[in-house]
Amino acid sequence: MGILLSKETRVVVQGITGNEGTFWTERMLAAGTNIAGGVTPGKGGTQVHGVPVYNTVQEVVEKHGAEASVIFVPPPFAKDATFEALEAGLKLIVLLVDGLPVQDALEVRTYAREVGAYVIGPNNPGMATIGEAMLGFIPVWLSYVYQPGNIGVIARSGSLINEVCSHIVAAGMGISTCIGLGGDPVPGTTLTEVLALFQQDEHTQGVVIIGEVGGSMEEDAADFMKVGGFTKPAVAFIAGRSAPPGKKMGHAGAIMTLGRGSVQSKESALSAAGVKIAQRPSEVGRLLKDIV
Amino acid sequence: MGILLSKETRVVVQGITGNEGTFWTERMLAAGTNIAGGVTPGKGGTQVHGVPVYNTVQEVVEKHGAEASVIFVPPPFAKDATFEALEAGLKLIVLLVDGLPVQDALEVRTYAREVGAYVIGPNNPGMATIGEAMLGFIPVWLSYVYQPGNIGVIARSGSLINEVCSHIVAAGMGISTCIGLGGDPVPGTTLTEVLALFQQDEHTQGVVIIGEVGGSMEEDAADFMKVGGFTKPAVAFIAGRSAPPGKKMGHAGAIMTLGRGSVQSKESALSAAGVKIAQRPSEVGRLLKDIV
Amino acid sequence: MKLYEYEGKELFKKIGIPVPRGIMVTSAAAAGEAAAQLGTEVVIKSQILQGGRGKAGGIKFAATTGEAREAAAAILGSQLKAETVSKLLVEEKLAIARELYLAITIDAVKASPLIMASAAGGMDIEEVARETPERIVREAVPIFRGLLPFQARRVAYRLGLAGKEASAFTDILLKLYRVFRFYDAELVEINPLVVTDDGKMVAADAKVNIYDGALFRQIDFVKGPERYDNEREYRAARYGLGYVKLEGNIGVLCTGAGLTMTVLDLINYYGGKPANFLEFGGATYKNSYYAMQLVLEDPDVKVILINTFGLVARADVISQGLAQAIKELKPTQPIIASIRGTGEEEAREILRKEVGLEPYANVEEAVRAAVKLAGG
Amino acid sequence: MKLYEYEGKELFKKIGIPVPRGIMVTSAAAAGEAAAQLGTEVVIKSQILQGGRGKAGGIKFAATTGEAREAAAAILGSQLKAETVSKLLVEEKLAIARELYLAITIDAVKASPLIMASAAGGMDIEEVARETPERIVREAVPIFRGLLPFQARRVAYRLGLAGKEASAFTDILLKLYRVFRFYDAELVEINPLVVTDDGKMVAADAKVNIYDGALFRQIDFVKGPERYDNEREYRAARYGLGYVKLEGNIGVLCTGAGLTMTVLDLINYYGGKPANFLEFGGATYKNSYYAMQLVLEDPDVKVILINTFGLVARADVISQGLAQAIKELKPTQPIIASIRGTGEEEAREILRKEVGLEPYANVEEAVRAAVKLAGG
Repeated sequence: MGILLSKETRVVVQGITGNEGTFWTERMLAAGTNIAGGVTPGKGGTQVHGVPVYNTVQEVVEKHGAEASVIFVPPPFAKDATFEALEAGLKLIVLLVDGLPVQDALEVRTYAREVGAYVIGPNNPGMATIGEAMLGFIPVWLSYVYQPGNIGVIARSGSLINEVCSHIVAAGMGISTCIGLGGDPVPGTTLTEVLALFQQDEHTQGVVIIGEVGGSMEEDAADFMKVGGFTKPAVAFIAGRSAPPGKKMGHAGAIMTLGRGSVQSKESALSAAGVKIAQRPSEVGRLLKDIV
Repeated sequence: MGILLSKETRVVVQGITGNEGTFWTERMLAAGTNIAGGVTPGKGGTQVHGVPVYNTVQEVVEKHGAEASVIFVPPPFAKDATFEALEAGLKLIVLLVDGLPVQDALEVRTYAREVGAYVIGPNNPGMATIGEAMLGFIPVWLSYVYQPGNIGVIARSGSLINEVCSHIVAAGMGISTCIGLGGDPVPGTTLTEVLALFQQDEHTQGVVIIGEVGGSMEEDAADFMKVGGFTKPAVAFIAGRSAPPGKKMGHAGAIMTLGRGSVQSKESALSAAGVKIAQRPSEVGRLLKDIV
Repeated sequence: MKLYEYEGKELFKKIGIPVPRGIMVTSAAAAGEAAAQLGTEVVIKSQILQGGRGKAGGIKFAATTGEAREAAAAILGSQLKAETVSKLLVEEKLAIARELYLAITIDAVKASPLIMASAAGGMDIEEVARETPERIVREAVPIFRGLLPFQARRVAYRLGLAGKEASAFTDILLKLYRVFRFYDAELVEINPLVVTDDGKMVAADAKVNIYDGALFRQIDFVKGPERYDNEREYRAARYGLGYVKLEGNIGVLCTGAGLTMTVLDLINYYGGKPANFLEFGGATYKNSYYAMQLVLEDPDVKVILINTFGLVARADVISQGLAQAIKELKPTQPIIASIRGTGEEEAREILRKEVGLEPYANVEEAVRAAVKLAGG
Repeated sequence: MKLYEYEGKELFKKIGIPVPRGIMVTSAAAAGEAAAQLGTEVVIKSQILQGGRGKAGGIKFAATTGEAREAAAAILGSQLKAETVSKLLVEEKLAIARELYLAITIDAVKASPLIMASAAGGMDIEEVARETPERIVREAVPIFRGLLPFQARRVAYRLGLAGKEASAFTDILLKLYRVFRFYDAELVEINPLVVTDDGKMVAADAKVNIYDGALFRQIDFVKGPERYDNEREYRAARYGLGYVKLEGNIGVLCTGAGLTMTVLDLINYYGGKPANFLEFGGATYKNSYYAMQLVLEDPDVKVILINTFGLVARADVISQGLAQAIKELKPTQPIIASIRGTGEEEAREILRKEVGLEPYANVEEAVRAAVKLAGG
């Protein structure tokens, strides 16, 4: 049911003894997440909400087995924690950190690709397979926002996930897996990569894409759809039509994007690929009902 | 006929306009080597012994096609030249340089493995498939030393290749491919890797291993034979029984080798794996005749 | 964090990238002295962070110290691209034969540093990119291996350079990559990279943007108030808030960039005008008090519109900050709020009890109400 | 190139690896002053390049400045492991609680830097490695990615360290890796890495070996005559020749390490004794003149034995150098030569015509002849 994460997935919580780690571990457990162990260097041997704590990810993997990790460590240590998880063989890493240096993000994404793993984030709210498990900050216990179902949700911005999911539920539908890709310049996983996973997931009947101004992930995804990489029904909402213009990055920014990156460019690319475009979040539910 | 190199292999000569590059290009051409182009940055557009010279390896590959490279550049530029060849997609690089920093050698070998290529060397005399092609300094035109045949020859030290091959020829046999792995601490290609190639080569009926004191390549190769990785008849000569003891590398050297590295350890490991041991180079021919 | 040209050139000089001889000054008199010291014709360049200063009159040439003083006096203190010019770089005037373009930035799709270079540098480089994209050479650098000389040379040859020019360019590019990596840059750019009449290659300009999220370890750089459009944006950043002043009258407080942008879009959709962009999501939700303070400072604000649908930003904690701000700062403007997400029950309770605020059921209702109150 | 302990510790100090307070001296008087300045009990350590100086009496403790002077006087000028002691490191005496072992070297098989560490450091570490190899923790470091903190921590935990000790060890290891990489080392070793009574971690010794083949870019280090066993080996190295003095009377000149070792083996096999190891292969074949000069300097040499079967070392060029040397230096000893490989026809011609030397047909014949002449 859904992609990447299920109630069977054994999870490591890195940075479990910090304030955030401890607070959200309780919520993740309540959401059904199968937490195998926590890690905080130097705190091995303790417990957090009944979860055993170890010094290294490798120890959790050796003692309990694990496939995934959710990382609650501050920016200076985030790259190290992610590499530790990847080197220990974990194939799904939810990297929540806000403030990862962009060149660290390059290394993280490159290494993740080398070892065939998915890093979701950084600077994201996490992900959840509704009714099964949650990694991060998704408030799956809000029943008017999250109900299990067969719609996949992919957002660049975390704050819109709740808003849009509430409209899906209001329209009488439910969600398989929702994923926040994060708002940083170099995401560990792209929209296209998640669409490819949803394409393979029999349980997911359609997806909602929550995009925003800047970058070219939405246009790249549209290209992917045009070559048949993703063929299920899809609705998109793109935020940022009236956003203040970004501070320009020399001439390089203009040369690199060359006409991609605006809300208009994203909407027309996705529309040309067969995606229905919502003008407001509240339209998502209706549009979805028409096509799924 | 032989391994890695044949008369069809299209070769790039890097550093072709230097003294050594120019001198040996003529010899390699005379030995039948199919040289597609030479490279010296800044000298593109010129010619050396009729071979067109380009600024980059990529240009040779695009214009003529190439599978291999032989590198005649000095130590400060050798890593760069090797990476250039590997990045251009070449799968056989003969890296002759004497004096490559050992940490550069680590990078070279690591990258070669990543892209599935063979770097032969550094600090080696090259290789030849007798009667077809030669890369480096092997004097294949000395007919009492080199005759085509079905014996593969692998040497760590270049200077013994001639000596041992002359005894093979004196015994009435000939050589398929001979390869000098080089005398540096971190060779781009190991004895074991070459044995695996000779195992696959139908033309090669037996091999001669020319080893020497230090390192553990011969013992590793013996391990490989014991698990069936190499099963053809083999003769070995190991030099260095009376070599002055190496200057010890702290305790680390002793801890790392732990009983490997001596002539005795190599001879007994190889002998236990079924290899005939020659006490002198002149015994190689007779021992070979007994088993091939 | 954008560096000024003169700061970027200091980094270049340190690593060995050739730059013109130059002196940074802050007065017309000093500009005259600098010109005298350089002993050549000079160019006087306003030090601002936005691009396009040349076309806006921020660069002047001077043949004498008197001219230098006059030119400096004319530029200093003027408004250029919304910045007040307080620093000038006085440099020897180069004898320009040709202008190249060279930049390293980040390719998010390939997840690698990206070299972009062109033989057609100068002010029209964006047009070159649009009209003749093949004249822009692009090379992605593998992040772990780094930029090796052969790849730098390849860029030089692809630009059509040869001989000493190819060598000089290769050397500059290798050093520029070290600047890029060492200083956690998201952009380093030299435009133009000048080839002089006597065949030298010189970085006539320098753009270096340090990635803000790496400033914690780039301790040589402090992003002070002069790097922000105004004092309020600077103060917002110190609290971890993203604030941008806009033209309208609806004061916006939101969690998360996506929801904030959506609220601005909805305000426009329903015919209103936002007074600002203000995002206090993520790890900074405790600063809702400061967020309210910032919005209230703006005399244009007629209505306050609060929208949260938090994830890590817990609604109850946000509401505590808001309630405190309302009690202390006593805003006279009406407040419209939609507060949802983790802790939303407690949040509503806090706002109701402490400041008598009744939250709206959803974002769109709240936006419509705010637009109506603002007279939209 | 091996660094002396005091040099290694300077690198450590620069990068922040804790070392004992210490002063390098070259006289007994200065040792006394250093002890006074340090103001504690001291240890006086002879600065030599070979290991095992402790067991050989090269390390002494002193409680007073007088004792320090005496101890220094006793060690200075003495012969230790074939080195004459000319430098001493006077250091504060540590209060040692435990001794760890830490090294980074090169794993040729995995082609990666290799960390080796043990909680059982000190002089018996090799025995620990033989008897209880599981007490040596090994971690290979991926060369492109480098050593990351998590891997350094893992080594600490695998050694059984915890708390502040684990943190201190992790910090030292990360810095030691930077020393290893930055200085092109083939070995960096701290033995013992001391845990003091008050819980600090201090590098009580420092071994840093720079890879000779990287000295061209490690321009802070020059391998001077003091790093060689004797002046002749130093001179040989300056010509690019590998020379080691041995006990016998057959002066050996060969191309290539493998052939040279084989010739020594054959000399022994046939009952002779080599006077030296001398290899002049590779790119240095033009130095055959200097090679002959070196061998002739050794008064033990009764016969000269030359064997080449060159590849890049061209026989004709080698023979020119040899002929010149024979003509100029006029050796009185008999010369036996087997000269083969690229250019061998011209080579034989040169030797015959210029110095009347008739080369042997192969190595073994030449060796047998030399052994016979040497009286073996």
